[in-house]
Amino acid sequence: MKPPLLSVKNLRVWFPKDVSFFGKPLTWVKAVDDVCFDLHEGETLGLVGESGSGKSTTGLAILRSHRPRDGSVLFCPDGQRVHDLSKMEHRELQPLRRHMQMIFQDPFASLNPRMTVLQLVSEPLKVNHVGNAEQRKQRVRELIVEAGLKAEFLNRYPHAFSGGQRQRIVIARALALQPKLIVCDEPVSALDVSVQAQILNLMMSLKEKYGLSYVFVAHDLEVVRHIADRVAVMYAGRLVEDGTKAQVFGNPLHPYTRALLASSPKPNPSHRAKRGILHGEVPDPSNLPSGCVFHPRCPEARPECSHIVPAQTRIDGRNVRCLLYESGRTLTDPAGADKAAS
Amino acid sequence: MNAAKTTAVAPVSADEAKLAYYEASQWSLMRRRFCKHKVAVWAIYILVALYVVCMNCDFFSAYDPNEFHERWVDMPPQILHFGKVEGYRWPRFYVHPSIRVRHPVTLDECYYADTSRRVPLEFFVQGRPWRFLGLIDTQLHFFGVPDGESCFLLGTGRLGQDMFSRLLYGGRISLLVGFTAVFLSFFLGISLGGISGFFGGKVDIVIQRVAEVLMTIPHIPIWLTMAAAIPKGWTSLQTYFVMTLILACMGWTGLCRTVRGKLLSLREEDYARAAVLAGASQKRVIFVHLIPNFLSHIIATLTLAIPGMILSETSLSYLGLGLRPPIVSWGVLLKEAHNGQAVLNQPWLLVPALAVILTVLAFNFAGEGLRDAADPYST
Amino acid sequence: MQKDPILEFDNVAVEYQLDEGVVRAVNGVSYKVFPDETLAIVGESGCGKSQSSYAAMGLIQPPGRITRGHIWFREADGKPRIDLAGLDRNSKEIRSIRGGKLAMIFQEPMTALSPVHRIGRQLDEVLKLHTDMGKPQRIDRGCEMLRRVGIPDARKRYDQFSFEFSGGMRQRIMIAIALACNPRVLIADEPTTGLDVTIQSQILELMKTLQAEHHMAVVLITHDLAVVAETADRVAVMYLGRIVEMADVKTLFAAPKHPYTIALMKSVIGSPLAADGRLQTIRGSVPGPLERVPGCDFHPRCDACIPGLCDKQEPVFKDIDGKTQVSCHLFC
Amino acid sequence: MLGRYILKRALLAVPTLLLISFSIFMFIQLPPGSYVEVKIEQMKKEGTVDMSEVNQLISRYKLDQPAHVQYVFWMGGLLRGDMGESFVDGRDVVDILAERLPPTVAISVITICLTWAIAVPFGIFAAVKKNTVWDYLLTFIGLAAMATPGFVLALVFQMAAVGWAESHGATFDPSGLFSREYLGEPWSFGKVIDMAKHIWIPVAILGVAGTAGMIRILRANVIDELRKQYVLCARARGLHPVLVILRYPVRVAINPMISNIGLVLPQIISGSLIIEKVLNLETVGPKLLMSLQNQDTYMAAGIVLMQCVLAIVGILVSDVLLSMIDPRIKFGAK
Repeated sequence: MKPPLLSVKNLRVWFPKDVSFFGKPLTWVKAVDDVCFDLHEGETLGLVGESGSGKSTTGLAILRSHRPRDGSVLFCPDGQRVHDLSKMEHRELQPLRRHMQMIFQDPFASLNPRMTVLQLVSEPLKVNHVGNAEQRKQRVRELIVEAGLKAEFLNRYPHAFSGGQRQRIVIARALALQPKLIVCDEPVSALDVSVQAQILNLMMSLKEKYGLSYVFVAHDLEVVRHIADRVAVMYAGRLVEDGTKAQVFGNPLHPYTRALLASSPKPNPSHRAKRGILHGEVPDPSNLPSGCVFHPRCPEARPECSHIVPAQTRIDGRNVRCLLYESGRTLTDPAGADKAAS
Repeated sequence: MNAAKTTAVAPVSADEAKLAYYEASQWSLMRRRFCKHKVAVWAIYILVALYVVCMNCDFFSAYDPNEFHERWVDMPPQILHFGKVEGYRWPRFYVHPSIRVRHPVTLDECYYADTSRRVPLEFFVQGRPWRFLGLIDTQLHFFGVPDGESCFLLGTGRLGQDMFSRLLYGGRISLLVGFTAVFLSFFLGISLGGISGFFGGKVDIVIQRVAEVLMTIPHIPIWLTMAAAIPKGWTSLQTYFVMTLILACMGWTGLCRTVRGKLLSLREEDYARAAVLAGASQKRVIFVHLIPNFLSHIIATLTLAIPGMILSETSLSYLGLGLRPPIVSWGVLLKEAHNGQAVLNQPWLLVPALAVILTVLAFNFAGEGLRDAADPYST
Repeated sequence: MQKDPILEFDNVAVEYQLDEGVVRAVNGVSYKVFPDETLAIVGESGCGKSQSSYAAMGLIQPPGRITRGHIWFREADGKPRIDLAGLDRNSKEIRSIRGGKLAMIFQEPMTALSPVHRIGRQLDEVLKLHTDMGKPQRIDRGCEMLRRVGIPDARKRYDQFSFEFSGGMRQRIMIAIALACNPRVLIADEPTTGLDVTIQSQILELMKTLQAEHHMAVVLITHDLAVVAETADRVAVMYLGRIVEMADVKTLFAAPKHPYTIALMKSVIGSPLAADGRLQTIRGSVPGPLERVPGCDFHPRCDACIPGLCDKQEPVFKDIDGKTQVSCHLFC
Repeated sequence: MLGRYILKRALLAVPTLLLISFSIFMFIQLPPGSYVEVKIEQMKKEGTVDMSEVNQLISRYKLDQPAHVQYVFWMGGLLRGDMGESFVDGRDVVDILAERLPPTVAISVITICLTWAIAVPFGIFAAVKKNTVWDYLLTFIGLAAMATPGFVLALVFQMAAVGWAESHGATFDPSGLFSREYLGEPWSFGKVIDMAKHIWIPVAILGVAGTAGMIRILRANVIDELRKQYVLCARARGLHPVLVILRYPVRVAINPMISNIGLVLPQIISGSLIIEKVLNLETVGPKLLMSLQNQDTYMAAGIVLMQCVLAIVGILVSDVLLSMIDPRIKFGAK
């Protein structure tokens, strides 16, 4: 069987918080802790979570903008050779970079203000020595038209563009090398609603056209519901649940997923329901609760949740990390699960 | 019809203006913002003029700065006039010759201007030899007066040196000291700050601690000790070099911190990260993405640092610790003014002070203008 | 019989005189807000939704000013109404109203509280300005407000600084400060933008509860149609400084009239009008603040544009069927 | 809590001071030549070379030993409160300092107070009136004041003072801090009055540049703070506009400046050196200059060490002050 395009196993990204006089870390911020998921070719994985859940860090760690502390990131761009990105040196990563690109959240910060559209979009081509100047220019022209901009914008600088247009430039740049994987870090959250729709449409048609795979990091559940095939929900650095879109949105298992879905507002007043309010706040990643990280806020928490760290449990082709579903427990106490689902 | 024509033309030109704006690089945007600061633009003009004149002081001065004119000691400035001069058809610049007399009551020597005679200024005249750019021997000077006549536009010193020439020669040294010292400390600051900011880690810690210690120890004693360490017998060139070195050694810490801070913040910018993720080498990230983006800030910082160096040179030389005669600098000239204890009697000796103020002020205005222009968020 | 409106905008315009030209931030806005009611003002960035509320608070800073219209405010039922637009922004009259009977909460809870003053100090300030309470009473009232907005251990928290609170907690404190003097109108400017979903729902719920207790009118300014759908009673949609459509929330979402509103609804994922696959989008982009066109502001992007009318004549904002007010030539 | 913090910092300061004092001592010895050579040179000029006097000096201060031995000797004395002797004056360094410190401190403290009193209101004024004629005027005056070298100002002030005195038929010696009759006299009421008559010149000169600089810093700080949303919030609460500015942005903007007071401490001694020299004041600065030029090791090292102590104390004071006025630091947040 063909290996998945991307397979993240037990990924840990910890940042030192307090360092001793000699630079040794004393305490850690566990931004990402033990995250596992697979992404197959042509799929979009929505990585959802609230701020501080580690979703962006996960995205950046996949592309090795952060060095993982532990775990592996297996990347297989050609369907044959598998590379473990997490262990590679920068020099070794270089040839693989053309297969994976990134789209950032802030379209204002991700474009060098001193470069023209031509220079910006041709940069990946240039640093990877693709074509000569004239060929690159031709390619950039195609790319920006593809991204919905006019070809005569080539010589303009980023300050001439609105947020949506800038995001189109970023997308054109990400596409330049025809990558297999694009990690999108909240690509539409800084944009106005009507522009959001334009960018999402563009991303969806590009995906179909080029068979791209996205890791789509977002906090907006509606956006993820719209664009993703699979959804992974993160909370305080852990992946609490992942599955297909239908599974996660239609029948959420983890209490946090349920709460998240319940509290996210829908743009439809006739569905205005009694909100399920989740009390408390996201914990400080440098001082996480013991046991299950969600237990202080969990409406279904039990005494053992405060000291047992739940393991990833596989149910019907999906994963969930909750004591409710750990071996046999679902059978012995179905009432709890039922109550939660209602 | 006229009106119709203008309305038809206006949108096109507006569009062109907009297009020009869209295709304007950050540098030209910065220039546009800078040009909005009228005072800063004038400051730049003044600075350019100052540097052009002072760097070519051989050409612009009528006399050798260290030449003694026994006949004209402590003479007040000869005022420049414009008007008709006998023997010439067109009106021109002229001065009245100064005549030395003894005051009938106090018996002090004093000068008065002989208004009956007019000495015309001649331009592009032959005079004492000098070397253009240190290469071409020439005797051409900007202006001069016929032999036997005098033209001391800013008066003379205690030994009868032409103050105008000394002002220009002093300006050459003072302006250059400021420039080279800033350049040196910029070099130190940018390399150390760059290393510190880009590599981080232990190197960063060491460099930052050194900078902090240097900033903790009071500057003036170090300054003084280093200045006192200049052996008295050194040549003027050596003294000059040590002088700039001293200024640079004390000045790099601030620049180092600025560079480091800017680098650290730029390195975290998404576009730098995007370049790395696109596969760009570190060299490319530094030279294509980081340096162009902080260069404008650095230029502004440098412009603001030069006046400090000029003031330091002036003060040190004034204390007799920096440059010493026969080198002529503004500080040296001011020291002479003070030594004479003659500020009340010969106020023209204070003209170098005005030059210092003008220069520093111009640098400050230009620097502030540059800083505002470099900041894209300023309005 | 319907009650008197508390706050009434009558053809208000706000302009900024800049070197580059005049920016019409708000261009003839009219609406009324009644007690117990939540009016949501929605629009994309730059549509003037915040500026219109700043106008009511007297917070328009020079070079901006209110150039036209009236903002009627009724301090209590039966009392004569006051024109806030006619007051100087620093005058005593407007200062006695804002923060007291007319309160506002702001977009960024992280920076809306002073970093060097205790929470209690800032709570106390508003009580001192707008009530006759003595110091001990004010402290009691302040702590009570903190408890009401769901801050545990209120007496201790009263003496803490803003950086000791999370974003959600800070927004609660802002609400406590705004509601300390029982305002008649609360203007909430993007109160949940930037907050996490779970916190957002907590804050919105809290606002609803407090509104019911105080019989306040709430003007909710937001760009998020989902928040509007969940909380508002009536909705005003703004585009380029004008209200293009106003209706009660169900009518607006079920049957929007103005082409802009329709297009907006279609581009929002999950709204009743949005398609499942590709979203419909509005062509072009919002023009810059200095680039205004004659006629209807929306006509260059409008699919239903009537040449010769929409690009010449400004539409009038009027009631079309007793439920919806629209400013569009299609309904004239 | 605070006490323990200060104690910890003070203990940390000891090795720092040792290191700094050693480097200073070495540094001062760096220039070629020594006091002995200066002395011999001087005696040659006078024509009486008395080697016994020189030898006595050498043996007394171990001048023939390497510098680090001299350093240990000096440190030993320091621990007993003996800062050594000035070679030039032949008096104890402690005595000279005791004589010169009071006027030095007086000048600095008066200057600092005056600077604050003028700069704070004007800085706020310039920030609030940003981009108006008033702001431009203040900016121009400020930049011009900062562009003028202190000694030039000193010359001009002296000229003005003498000119003024002459036009009123009086004589006035603008140099120095005291009139001739009080020189070398012990402190008395008359001497203080006399000092007050002279002190305004250095205070005014020193104050000009400092005030101008501070106005500019405060203006920039206040403008930065005025943009913050909490200012708008305070306004929305119905607070009086003047109070809005004074209570919030100014309070925040002035924090770093208050904490910088500590950093001014070392300048109390050296910041005004050049001007003090020009005005020929009986303060510490000119003494330092003279001792450095004459290789008067103990005198120079004593003064510089004092400056370093003040610098370290100043930084400590700053940190403590900042933690006292800025709650964000007090409670260990960012």
